[in-house]
Amino acid sequence: MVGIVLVSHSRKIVEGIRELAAQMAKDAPVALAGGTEDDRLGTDMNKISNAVHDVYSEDGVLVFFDMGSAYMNAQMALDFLEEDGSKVEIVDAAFVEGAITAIVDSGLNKSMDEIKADIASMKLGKMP
Amino acid sequence: MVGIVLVSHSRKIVEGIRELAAQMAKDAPVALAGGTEDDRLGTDMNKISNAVHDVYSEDGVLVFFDMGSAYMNAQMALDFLEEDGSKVEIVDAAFVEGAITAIVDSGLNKSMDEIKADIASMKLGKMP
Amino acid sequence: MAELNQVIGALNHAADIIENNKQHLTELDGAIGDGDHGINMSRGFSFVKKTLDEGSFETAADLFKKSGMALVAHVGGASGPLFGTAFLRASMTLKDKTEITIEDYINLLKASIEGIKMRGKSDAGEKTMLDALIPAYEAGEQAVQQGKNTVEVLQAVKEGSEKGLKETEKLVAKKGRASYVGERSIGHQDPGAASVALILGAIADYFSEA
Amino acid sequence: MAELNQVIGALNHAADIIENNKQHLTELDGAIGDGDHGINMSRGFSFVKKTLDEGSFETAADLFKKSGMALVAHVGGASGPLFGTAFLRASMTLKDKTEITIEDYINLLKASIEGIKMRGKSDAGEKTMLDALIPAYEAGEQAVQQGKNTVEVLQAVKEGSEKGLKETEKLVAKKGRASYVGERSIGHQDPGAASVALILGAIADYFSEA
Ligand SMILES: Nc1ncnc2c1ncn2[C@@H]1O[C@H](COP(=O)(O)OP(=O)(O)O)[C@@H](O)[C@H]1O
Ligand SMILES: Nc1ncnc2c1ncn2[C@@H]1O[C@H](COP(=O)(O)OP(=O)(O)O)[C@@H](O)[C@H]1O
Ligand SMILES: [Mg+2]
Ligand SMILES: [Mg+2]
Ligand SMILES: [Mg+2]
Ligand SMILES: [Mg+2]
Repeated sequence: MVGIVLVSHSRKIVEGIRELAAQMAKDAPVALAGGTEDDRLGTDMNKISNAVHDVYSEDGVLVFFDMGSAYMNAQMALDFLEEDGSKVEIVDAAFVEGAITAIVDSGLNKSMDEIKADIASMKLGKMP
Repeated sequence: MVGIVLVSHSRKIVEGIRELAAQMAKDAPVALAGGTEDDRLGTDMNKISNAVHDVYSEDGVLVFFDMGSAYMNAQMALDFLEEDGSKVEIVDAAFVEGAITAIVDSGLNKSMDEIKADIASMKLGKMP
Repeated sequence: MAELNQVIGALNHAADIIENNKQHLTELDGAIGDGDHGINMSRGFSFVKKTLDEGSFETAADLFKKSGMALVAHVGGASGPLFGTAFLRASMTLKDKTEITIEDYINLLKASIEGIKMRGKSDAGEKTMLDALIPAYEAGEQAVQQGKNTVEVLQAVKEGSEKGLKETEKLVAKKGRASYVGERSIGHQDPGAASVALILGAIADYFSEA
Repeated sequence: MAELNQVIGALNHAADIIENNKQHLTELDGAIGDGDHGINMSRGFSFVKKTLDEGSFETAADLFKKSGMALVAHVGGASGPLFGTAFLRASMTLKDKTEITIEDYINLLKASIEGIKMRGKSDAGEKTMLDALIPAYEAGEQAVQQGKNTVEVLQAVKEGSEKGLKETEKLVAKKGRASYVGERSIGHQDPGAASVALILGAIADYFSEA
């Protein structure tokens, strides 16, 4: 199953998304990277690397982010990844809506490409 | 200032969004309607009505929602509103991204129309 | 067909049937949705019961309106605004009547369908409650045309809803949570349609046994 | 210009200056961003200090790399990956050197600029740290061309960054959090640019006083 990583400045937001999606997809591998190391609002490269690590498999990983620095820290995390980076992708998609669709899709055993097709219409131009 | 109402199945998600946006716009009027009456995942018409009531002014109110039943309950709330419904609008926008932009805009004293223009590119076709 | 106290009795019976099937409805929703439909309906109808118990009603319209508001206010999921709107639309067809005829009942089903379509921006064939309600209405309407008696018409409505419910197994969900799983919803009954069948079945049974 | 222990001294001094200006940086960010830049930088540079204190470094490259990783790992905001990438790119220009010349310093600034542009998908004139760093680099480069001595070049770099910082007041923010307030950012200095000016100023002061 495709792993889903949720990166947000806010721990609450990613916990909420996971809770919501879990109602529809209990088994999908979801990992959270919300807030900074010292639990302020912000993002943390190491939390992101760990999250990718937690849900990594040959099926790939999709990384969703809320805004700005979350994207840069996700990129840094990917630059320093132990795992095969070609299977890990940061996606440009509405955060809540895209993540929920992707989590449900992953739970249905859809492939990376199928999931990306399902969220293609939710692009926001977040990756400058 | 334009009031912003955040309707989500999850209380955590709307609390997180408010927290994030508050860093950039302390004074914007934001009201939350997250979760059901009995604090399950879901939405509640009365919470939405109360939220609109809390941030209502002549400047108008924009209502953001996460998905599905949140929209239907927001519509019901508007149908039964005490306030002038013509000034209250439910918007089709990416939830986190749209709400943060709108809250910052409201804090900058932008009008309903200006805010709607700023989030026009974040439509997802959520209102069928 | 029914005076106000019988309408109250029928709705109370429907509420009990929903309560008895809470687990089943939740399981149906767990398979293709978010697994809360039983909880939502049980909670909503417990407030309908409370409303019926505590209120006094001058007209059938009043009774349906207050019951609808109870559903809208307390369900917490899509079925709240949808069943709520159905009851409110039903209420509007009844005006100041204090008795309901079988024709009124059929009319009220029709108005409910319109209300749900409007609120849910949905239509037949999308694997929703409408797919039980529409065939129920059509069967009832036909039975009236054929000059059947009240109990027979109510039975036709019940059977129409059950047939519709069964047919939802073949449909792909296009609306609501179940639309997230799309094709994977095939083979499962729609939970909202199951609730419709339970409610219309309970009403038929109430008047048949009376 | 500097052996490794002097590089360590200069970076420690920069960290202290950042710490002393924590409140000021946070206020700048509060006006046009999310009000955490001082906290972010203070936290990041406290880990740089820790790294410098606890580590032993064979080369200048090693020193900059570990400092950069400290920033990347502990800042928590956009300035983490951005300053972190700047340090990592600087590290790559230094290779196995154990001493840094003034030309190395100018080269390292240039590489930092490229790193930030790449990481931030940003460029001059967007009201970011680049708008202090680019003029700092240009002033230093020019001073080297003019055959100025080390202290003079460092001073030129410092003044370039301060001039750039001052100029950010006129700019509209196009990147990062401040882009949310757009036009309203005019009249305010960019917090990231202020950090750049503090760091480059601290380095110049360290070697002038030495
Ligand atoms: N747009 C719609 N139109 C008609 N019926 C709908 C619509 N959306 C959902 N439903 C019905 O609601 C049922 C789900 O209700 P429930 O589980 O209580 O709400 P939720 O989906 O919000 O959790 C579905 O089985 C379906 O019959
Ligand atoms: N894309 C970017 N390119 C270059 N610099 C940027 C970019 N985004 C933000 N910055 C810089 O980062 C600074 C803000 O840093 P900080 O407050 O620590 O992070 P955050 O914005 O995540 O809270 C800005 O003042 C700006 O100088
Ligand atoms: Mg449900
Ligand atoms: Mg639900
Ligand atoms: Mg900041
Ligand atoms: Mg920040």
